[in-house]
Amino acid sequence: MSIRLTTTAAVALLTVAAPALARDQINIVGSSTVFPFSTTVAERFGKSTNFKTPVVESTGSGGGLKLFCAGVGEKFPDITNASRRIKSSEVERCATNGVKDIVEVMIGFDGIAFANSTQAAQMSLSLRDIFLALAKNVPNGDGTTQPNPYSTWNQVNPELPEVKIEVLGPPPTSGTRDAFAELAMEGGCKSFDWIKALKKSDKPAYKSLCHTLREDGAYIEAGENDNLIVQKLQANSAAFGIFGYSFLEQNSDVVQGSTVNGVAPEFEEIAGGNYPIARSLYFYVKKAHIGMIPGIQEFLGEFTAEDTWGDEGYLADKGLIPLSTSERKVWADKIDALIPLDM
Amino acid sequence: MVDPIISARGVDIFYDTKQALFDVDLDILPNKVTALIGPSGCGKSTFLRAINRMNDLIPSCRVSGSLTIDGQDIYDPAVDVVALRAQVGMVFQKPNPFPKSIFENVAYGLKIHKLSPSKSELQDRVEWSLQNAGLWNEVSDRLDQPGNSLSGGQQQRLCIARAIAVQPKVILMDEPCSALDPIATAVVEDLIDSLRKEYTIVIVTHSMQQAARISQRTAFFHLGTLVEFGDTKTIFTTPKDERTQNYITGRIG
Amino acid sequence: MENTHIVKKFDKNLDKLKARILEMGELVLHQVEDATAMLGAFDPVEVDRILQLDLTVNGLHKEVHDRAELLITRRQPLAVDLRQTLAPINIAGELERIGDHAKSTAKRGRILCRSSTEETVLEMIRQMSTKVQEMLFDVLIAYTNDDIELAAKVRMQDKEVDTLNKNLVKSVINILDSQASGNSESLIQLTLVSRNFERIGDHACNIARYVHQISTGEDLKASI
Amino acid sequence: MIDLTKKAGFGLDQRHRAEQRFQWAGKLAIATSLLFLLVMVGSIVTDASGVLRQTQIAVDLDLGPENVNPSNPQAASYGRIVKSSLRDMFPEVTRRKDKKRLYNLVSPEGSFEIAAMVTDNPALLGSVQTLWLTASDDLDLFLRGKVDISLPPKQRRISDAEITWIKILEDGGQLRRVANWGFLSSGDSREPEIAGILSALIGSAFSLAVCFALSFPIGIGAAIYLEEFAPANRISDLIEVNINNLAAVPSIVFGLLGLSVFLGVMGLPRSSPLVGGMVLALMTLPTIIIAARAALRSVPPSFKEAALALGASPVQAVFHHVFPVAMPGMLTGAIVGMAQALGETAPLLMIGMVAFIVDIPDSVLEPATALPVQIFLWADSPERAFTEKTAAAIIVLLIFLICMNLIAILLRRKLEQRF
Repeated sequence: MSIRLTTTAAVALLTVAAPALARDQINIVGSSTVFPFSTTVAERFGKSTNFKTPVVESTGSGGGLKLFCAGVGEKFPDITNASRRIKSSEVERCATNGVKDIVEVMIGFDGIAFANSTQAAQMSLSLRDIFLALAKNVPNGDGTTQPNPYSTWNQVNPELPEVKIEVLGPPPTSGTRDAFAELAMEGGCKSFDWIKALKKSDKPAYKSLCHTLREDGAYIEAGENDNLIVQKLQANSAAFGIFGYSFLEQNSDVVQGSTVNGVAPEFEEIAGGNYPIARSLYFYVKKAHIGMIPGIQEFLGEFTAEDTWGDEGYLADKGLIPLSTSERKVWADKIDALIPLDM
Repeated sequence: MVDPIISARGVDIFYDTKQALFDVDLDILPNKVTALIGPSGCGKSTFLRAINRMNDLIPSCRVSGSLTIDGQDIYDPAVDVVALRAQVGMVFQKPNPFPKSIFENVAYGLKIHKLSPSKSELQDRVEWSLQNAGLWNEVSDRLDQPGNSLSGGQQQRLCIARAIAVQPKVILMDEPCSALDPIATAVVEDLIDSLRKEYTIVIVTHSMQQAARISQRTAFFHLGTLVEFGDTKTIFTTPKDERTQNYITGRIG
Repeated sequence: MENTHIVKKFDKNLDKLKARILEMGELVLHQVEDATAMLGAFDPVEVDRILQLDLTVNGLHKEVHDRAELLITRRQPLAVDLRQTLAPINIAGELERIGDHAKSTAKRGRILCRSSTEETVLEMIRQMSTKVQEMLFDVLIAYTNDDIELAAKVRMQDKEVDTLNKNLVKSVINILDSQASGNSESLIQLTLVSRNFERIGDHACNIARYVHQISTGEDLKASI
Repeated sequence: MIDLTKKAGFGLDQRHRAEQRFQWAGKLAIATSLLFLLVMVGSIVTDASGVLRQTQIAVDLDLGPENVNPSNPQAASYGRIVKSSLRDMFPEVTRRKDKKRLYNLVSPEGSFEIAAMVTDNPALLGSVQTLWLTASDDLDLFLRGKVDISLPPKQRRISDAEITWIKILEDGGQLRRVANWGFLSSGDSREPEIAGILSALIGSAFSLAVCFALSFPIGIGAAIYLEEFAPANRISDLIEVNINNLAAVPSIVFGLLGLSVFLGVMGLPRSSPLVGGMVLALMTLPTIIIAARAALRSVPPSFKEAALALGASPVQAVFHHVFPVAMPGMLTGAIVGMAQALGETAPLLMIGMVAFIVDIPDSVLEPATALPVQIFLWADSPERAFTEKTAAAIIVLLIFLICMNLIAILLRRKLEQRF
């Protein structure tokens, strides 16, 4: 009896599935860093208009672009978020799959905080300090490198306290990790002149020297969950953590950001472009889907409204560092006109 | 002379390459109880199961020679094994009522063979079967109780009732009393004797006394061969073969 | 049977049963022999002993019966075992009857002593006694060894005993016809004694039949 | 005489001690695991307790015609009305930055709540109304004492000014705590104070329904065929080995399969519980097959034999006698598999169910997320108030699981036959 019932149910389900319904809500994929902002806009958009709330997936920047570039049609996402700019290789791949006109939207900045527990003293670091503390190989003074010998911060820089180097950060799959390597590590790395010179002569060697984090336990991969890193910092006041600005802002009672090159990870400083470990956030729209999936243009409008991404907009509340007024104007105009990306 | 109902001629049975039964010739007479005796592994159960083709369940089992019931070769490809088993019932060593009510147990065979089209007919038939199995008086007031709520002897009689409900010609019994106490055994033996009027019964037993008590004909199997077959009285008083003699008197031969 | 039972106790039980029969047979054989001796030379003490012996024989008879009964209960013997169990009951019965005849013969010795005895008739009696003793002895041997040929021989000898008995009766009639009898009582007693021995022969013959039946399962009661 | 009280001699002392030791070790083991469970559940429940109630704030709103057009109340900017009301309540706040903090007392949801109330009850229009609006997560956390005011203002989410406003509101009776039904009746949100579990719950329910509808009949069918009918040969062995291996395949692999086959080839809608259920069904199938086969094997062969001997066909014998007896065991296996499926996120990631989805799905074709995904997403959100949402979602998941098991137990009871 029961078996007959379930079989009928299964058959019924499958027959219903066959003529797939036309998609009537926007499908967004991409970066987990942009996810909190994208979802906030999506929610507001869904509530304040008659369109359905867009579905936002957190797939990571690379994963998002891969899905995005897979083709044109209901099966494929309309928008992908990215915590870095699209690569030319990705644009090419998009093109081979028929995804030709892509509208680029830069929505703001994200600062990466290098923070520790409020129980400990706030640190003042330079990018070079960060590089020396965390690189796998460090220069040994005569133009060659040696495996990282430092175990305490004062060995890196005598002005720093005698505290064991212990840094919790995201794993290699994370966009935050990529940005950190590129902005902080490489920034400190190229402060050595001979290394800077290496960039021209041997780019792979330069990259591997600057981007490789040490694997001897001083850098601890703490998973993708930034809340977890915050919790671990609370438990271990000697440790430092690497995570996005929004988490620092939300947890300012328990963790504090170190100043980097003398600049604190604060809203104004990041927005002003002074904080060195900050990156731009983007999303990309498939022009071909505008008109095919209802509400994309309206969604873009909601996103680029001053109430949303402005200095006083609600995304700022969520931890997004806005673009400058003039930049917003430039981008908003581009988006209004749906000017495709041209690389 | 009465014609035999089951007739085996040159029956060989193999499990893979191992031969379990060698060239068995045996005639089973209607309305008689035929006992198959012999030490374990002698082939008597194999032979019994060959009669309703329960051996088919063992993929490696192969039967050759001729085994006929009412003149039809039961291993003829045209024979439907379901029809065969409807004609040749079987009762097993351990009472194995279905986990259903007493009524359902007896009615099952009738239902699958669609022998009792109406409900009242079905009820009559179930009652008749239980009557004939000598169980009616004990269970008539609790037909809806599970079959396994009965005692061991009652369960075995229920299994017999289940078998006779479809009115087979032959009932095969594979050590039907080995799990029963002497009283239950006596009741079942009495039942077997009374069933003889209507059915032909072939019974495998390890109890010489039981074979002597209830059977009219006895076949003694040893190491896969039929050693001796004849009137039960003769087999148990003056067996001709020394192997039979040694077996039934409990000697090392 | 060179094949022994799986249950060794069963063999022992059967052996004991057999031993009791042989013991009984031996006693009965002695009874017959001694009773025959009483016919010529009566000894009241000896007669009493013979009569006493009969009680022992009866006791053994009962024991054989009990043992067989127990054996059936315990072992539920089949085929040859069953016959080996049942035959002793019958054989013991036969032996017991033989004992009775011996007893009767011994008693008659008392009367025969009181009058003169016809020596020729007495001699015939002695011949008969020797014959039945021989038969009894043989049949016990045949029983011991399951020897059906010896048993058959015993059955054949029964005719000789019958012939002796007939001859004796004829002789007695002749004596009684030819003379005015002074010892007719003794003659009649002798005839009766002769009759006893004829019966003993029959019993021995019966035992021989049982010996045959044990081994073959064949009942010879209807035939010879 | 036999001394029955004698202890020495048989090594009795030692044996009794060994037994005692083992019993204590066993009790200790149970106590330890219970303690862990208690701590885990306890901490989750403590964390989740905040979700039971939410804070509301009373705001006097001018719903007059100059603010709201009575013929089209939906077009009005209720956000602005709320802001102006708040400014009226605290006229001393003038600095732009402070104003923003002031506006932050009310949840962004507030304006949508007014719109909904007005639609429900147009009589509210035309005058000043005092309405209870959901307060922001920061306010809620503060009221519940989750903000450490001893810290310097820079290190906390609530400034001194805000604390003053809250105190004034509290003294004026303009704050209240009410039962938070919204958690169970609404979908996800980026605002922790209004985020709910319903869309995930329904998503999970849909997915599991699809999963069960597919995997149970297929799994049971496969198990019955393999166990009762399939010839014993090399192919059967190969299939058996493969099924056992499949049970150990990481679930993400099934997600990838779903991505390429269900989404790619069959073109089923992304993020839908239908595809989610299908992927979970793939994942659950081996478990169900293995459990079902074990259940079938445990049925005494005598039932089948008896039926066959009565002239039942093999299929009749299996379906009338073996299958009903094995059914409870099969169900247990299915429930174990479903419980596993309920907790899966990895395969759902590949087919787009790890997503921010607000709308509550009406069918298995609409985008939906699932309970573990919701837990994962909330746990990964920066806002502090999501911590307790996460805990509450875990409890909902546990309750869901308990319900599933309960259903299984009831079904078992119903189906179980004594034999």
